[in-house]
Amino acid sequence: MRLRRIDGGPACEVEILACDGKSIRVTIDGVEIAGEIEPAADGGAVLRIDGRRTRVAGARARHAIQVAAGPAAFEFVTVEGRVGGAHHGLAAAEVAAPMPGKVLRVLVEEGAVVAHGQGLIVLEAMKMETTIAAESDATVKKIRVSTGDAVDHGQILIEFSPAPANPSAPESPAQGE
Amino acid sequence: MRLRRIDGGPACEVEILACDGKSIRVTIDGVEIAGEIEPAADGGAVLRIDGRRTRVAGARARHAIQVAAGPAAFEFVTVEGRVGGAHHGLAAAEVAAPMPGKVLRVLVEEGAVVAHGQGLIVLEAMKMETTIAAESDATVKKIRVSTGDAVDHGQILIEFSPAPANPSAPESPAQGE
Amino acid sequence: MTGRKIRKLLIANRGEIALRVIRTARAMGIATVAVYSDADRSAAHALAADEAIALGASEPAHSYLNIAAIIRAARASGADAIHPGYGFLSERPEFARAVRDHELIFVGPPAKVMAALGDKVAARRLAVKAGTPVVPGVETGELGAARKFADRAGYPILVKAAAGGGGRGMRVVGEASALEAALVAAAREAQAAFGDGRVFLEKYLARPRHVEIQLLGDRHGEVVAFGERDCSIQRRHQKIIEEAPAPGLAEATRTRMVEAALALARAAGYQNAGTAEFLLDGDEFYFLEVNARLQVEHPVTELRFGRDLVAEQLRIAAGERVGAPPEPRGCAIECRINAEDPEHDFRPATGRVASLTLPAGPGVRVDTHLGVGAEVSPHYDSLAAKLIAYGADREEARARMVAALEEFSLVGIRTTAALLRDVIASEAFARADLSTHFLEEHMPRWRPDDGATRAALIAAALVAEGRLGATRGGESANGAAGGAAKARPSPWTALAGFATGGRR
Amino acid sequence: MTGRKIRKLLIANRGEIALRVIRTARAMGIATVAVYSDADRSAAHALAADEAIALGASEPAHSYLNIAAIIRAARASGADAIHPGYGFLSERPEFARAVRDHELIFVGPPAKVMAALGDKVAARRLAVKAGTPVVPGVETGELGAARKFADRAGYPILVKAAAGGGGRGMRVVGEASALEAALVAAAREAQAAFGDGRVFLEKYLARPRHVEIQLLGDRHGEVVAFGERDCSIQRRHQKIIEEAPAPGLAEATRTRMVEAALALARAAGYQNAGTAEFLLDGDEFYFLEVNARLQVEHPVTELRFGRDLVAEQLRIAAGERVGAPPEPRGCAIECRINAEDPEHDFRPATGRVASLTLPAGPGVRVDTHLGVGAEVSPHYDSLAAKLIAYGADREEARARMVAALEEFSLVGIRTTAALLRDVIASEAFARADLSTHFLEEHMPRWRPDDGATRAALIAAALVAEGRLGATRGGESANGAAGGAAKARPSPWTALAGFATGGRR
Repeated sequence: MRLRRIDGGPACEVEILACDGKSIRVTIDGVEIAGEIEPAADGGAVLRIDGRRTRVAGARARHAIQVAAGPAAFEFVTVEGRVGGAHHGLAAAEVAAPMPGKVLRVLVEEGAVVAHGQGLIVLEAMKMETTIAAESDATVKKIRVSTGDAVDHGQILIEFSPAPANPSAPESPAQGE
Repeated sequence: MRLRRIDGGPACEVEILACDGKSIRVTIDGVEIAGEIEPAADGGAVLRIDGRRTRVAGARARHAIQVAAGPAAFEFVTVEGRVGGAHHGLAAAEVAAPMPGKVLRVLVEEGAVVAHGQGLIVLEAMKMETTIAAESDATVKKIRVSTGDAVDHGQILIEFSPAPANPSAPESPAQGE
Repeated sequence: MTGRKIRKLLIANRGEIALRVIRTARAMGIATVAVYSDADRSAAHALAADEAIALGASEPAHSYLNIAAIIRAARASGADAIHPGYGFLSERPEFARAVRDHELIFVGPPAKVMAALGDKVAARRLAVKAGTPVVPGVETGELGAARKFADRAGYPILVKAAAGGGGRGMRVVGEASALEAALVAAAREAQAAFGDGRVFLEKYLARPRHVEIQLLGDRHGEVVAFGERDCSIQRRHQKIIEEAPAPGLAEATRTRMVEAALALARAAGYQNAGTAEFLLDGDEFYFLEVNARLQVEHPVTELRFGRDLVAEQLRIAAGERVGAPPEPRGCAIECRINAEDPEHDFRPATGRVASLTLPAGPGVRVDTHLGVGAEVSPHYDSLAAKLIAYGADREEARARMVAALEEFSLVGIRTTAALLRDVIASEAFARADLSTHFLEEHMPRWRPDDGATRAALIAAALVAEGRLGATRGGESANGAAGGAAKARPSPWTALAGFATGGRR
Repeated sequence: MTGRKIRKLLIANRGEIALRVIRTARAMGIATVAVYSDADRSAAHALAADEAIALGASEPAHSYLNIAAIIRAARASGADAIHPGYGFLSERPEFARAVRDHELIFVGPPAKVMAALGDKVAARRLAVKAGTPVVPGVETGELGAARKFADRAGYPILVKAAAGGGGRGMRVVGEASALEAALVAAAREAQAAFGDGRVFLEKYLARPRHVEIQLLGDRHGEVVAFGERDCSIQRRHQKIIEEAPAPGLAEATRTRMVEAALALARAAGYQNAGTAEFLLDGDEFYFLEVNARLQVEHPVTELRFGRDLVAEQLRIAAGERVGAPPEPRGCAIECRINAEDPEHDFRPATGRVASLTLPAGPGVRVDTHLGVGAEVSPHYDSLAAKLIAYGADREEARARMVAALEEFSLVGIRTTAALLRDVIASEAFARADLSTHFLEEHMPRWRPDDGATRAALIAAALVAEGRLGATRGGESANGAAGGAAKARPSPWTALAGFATGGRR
């Protein structure tokens, strides 16, 4: 499956090849990793990979998967399709809310072409305004929220389709795929 | 409902009259008790009765109800009917396993009349033999286990009916009820 | 001036500090009354106290800052004393006054002492009078005087709010051309935040350490010091790591700092627990402010001195005399695990605790109000848990803290725990290269390391497949939610039956 | 005799002590290897170590007592040292010998020292030789000699097994007519339990206290004492409450005990951590035995001295020298919470932890391997958790312990926690009226008090109605198992919707 951190960034393809309750084999972006796994009575587990022991625990929230790996906490969303730099120049096919909050303003319209870094939506969370910006050039395919909506961690706000072909973009050689 | 500690002893009639998430009213053996209750996020609660605060937590096991009241741990079984000293001289309508174990020997037969203190069943638990004895004179109505059976906490082993009328027993005035 | 035994204590606070005060009060045989906002109805502190009284809506102004409601709760419950904790009303002279006006004991200094120390300019004057060094500065925000001072002292200089706190109304000015704008902006911010636009100027120390002295004063005029703490490691002007003793501090400097703090406290007529904060620049130190309350980081002093500072506060409030402080022993470090996102400028994080593993073991103390199912809401501060590690020496305390942070696990809310682990494990921290700029210098653009990210991705995939973890609220998907003992699938079942997975 | 750094440590044990040793090793930068039986596959110690190796079936003989399997695990993992914990193989000379034969470091005394001290008669002779007082007795179970001794010393007398431990092969004989039968029975029991039927006689002390001295000896001949512990409160000859210092012990007696313990340890060539146990009768003390390992109750000494005794053990095993012990400070008390039924002769209890609340707060330490979902099986000992409370004085430690025990809550297995709470809170314990007969004297036929029983009945009724609590394994029926944060019913919902109940 494809997992992306809730705040954006590249998605990773994670596939669990085998997990028999003692050993585990996975691929992450095609690289195979083998290790041991011990489930704990409390629902967590211990992973031992390359001599490193990590206590992991996790929970499914409504829109996100929350996990802890040792003291580090992560929130992932599952994303669809094999999009990415090599495919239409799109960093991700959608943008998710990085925190619960209220939609203060929607800065774009469906069909609009947005540039990398351009503001999309302003959220109010923890009494602060946070602007969610585009991670790559893209076309706004669908806006799933409206001003005033309360949104949850990881809730999809906007779906993208690729930006229109732009001969000057460095990714252009891949665009014909 | 009627609750009895798993090891035997008298049963108590507990009725929850009202519980609105802040105050609670119950009767225990007919005596009304009022207090406060605050549920905790972890599934437990705090009871405040007569100026005494007690943290309670509980779980339902297969045959028993396990609760903690502060540091004290209890196991109850729910028992049926309004039996007791005033009714046919029966301490309880059944006998339950006080611990998980294996039935080593069944010392009585269905239909037999047993006396208070008489051995009924020998359990092996924790590598020790424990004899379960009758809490009152009674007639063995039904034996629910056989030699070799593994039994769980609170599992009913034997059901009783009242002992045959005995004119010399002090409870005899109540027997005509 | 005569003592009065405290029989029932109301704690006008929430979170870990309310719980911590309740524990000490209980061990002293003092009945406890918690107060709570709507959001905290089933919070740990409300459940822990002998009684719990609702204050009002979740916003602090309606609950934990609502003086009238708190006084009402104290009177309704028959409490005879109020502990303010830290934050909220703990340094509001009007609260201390209201408590005493209702003939209740306030566990803290007298209102007028608090008022005198709360104004930074007044406190600075008091320090000068008591012979305590202060950062070179000028007590005005008037442009002419400010420019004259800044030209003489040299840039950068610091503009600070007289009524300030928490970094608000504070500006670093790098060059003369930026001074006027900074004075205006700081004054505006201070006016908005504190209703008091007065600002003043100080020389900006480039790479100072933050070192503070723990004080205890009784109602009979005696003040003693319980050593120092180094609280240099901060984010957004707020401490995140504290330790005692301050590593590498010359004994002579320590002695001078303690003497300066005591002189100041005596001059102020200080009572109860308080802290004199200093900036340390090489061997020179400068008075910063007095915090007229218990500090968040008081446990490091408790572990080092083997004393319960809340118990000391309660005894002092009841009129007892402070004794000579015991000999300190060993070293203690505290890490504040905040519900914040360390990858995004420490922005506050909220959520509900789905699973929680707290560290334990020799020398490890955890002060937290969180448990499975608890919620961190946007209404209150972001402190989630304090880990405190004691060791016979700094290196043992440090190693125990690394191990403790590695045992800490929280699902449901982002925290700073992994960043703190990396700070404590760093070579810079090990050699005590401390300054208030530690994070910028040593942990710029912190991210979890690749091994953790890899483990997290695997865990997330297992969660997505329903093979690992709790759904929100602590229910296990890992076989742990089954029926009775015998029938219950072992924790193995879920994973064991899962030979191949992924994209089918 | 030269030192060898320990890089990887195998812990040949389970439960809280394995976890505790792993924590210290980790803080010292030592890699850890756990071993586990089938029953302990997902036990806390197996999960906590860097590596975990299966030993065999759940019965101790196939796993934690399986010397060959443990040595194999050490060699397979590349461990260079083995810590035996307490119990299991910790005092088996053949294990210490096997470890050293495989050129691994054994964290404990040399096999021959262990063998000399393991035989109670030999240890008694050694004590006499070292000038340590022993209980008047005779080193034989031969009837004639025994009768002669008993007539002279006066009844009651005590018959003990030479190879004894844990109260087995022990008989109190009240009168001459019962002597012969007791000798025969004790010998038979000792033969069955230890394969060694030798018994001996001692005068029975009517109301002794149990006081012991913590020793640390290095490989260079130096032995030091870390003070004493009072472990008088016992059930079935096994300690359940321990404290340091021993209350009311005259300074001169303490000094004489420490000197006697040191003389004995030096005479035995003792190395690593060990404990000399004494009976104290008024101001007179008598040698009982040496335990050639870490004791269960070592944390009270750690809190009082601010030192990590496992770290000391590991340093000594690596060839380092013991230093002078630091000055002790304050008081510490330990309660062993056992999975036992205190209403039925402390018979062992088993089960799975459905919910668990551990105490915390200043001065409170909890050493436990249990968490939600963990199972207590019949295969191993009944220790569920150790609570240790530190205080500036005994009264503070005692009050903190009462508060800590009241915070402890475990659903799923019966424990002794409520009994321990009542002991610590008792007036007899408060005035330190300690003897090995404390429970019979002060807590005969203990039952939970009526208030607890009433609360338990109410809770049970709420559980029966599905209104409270977790089903086995931690899933909450109280609303906590809902979906995501916003949709999740508040903990209120379940109770709030429940206006009238009872028998419908």
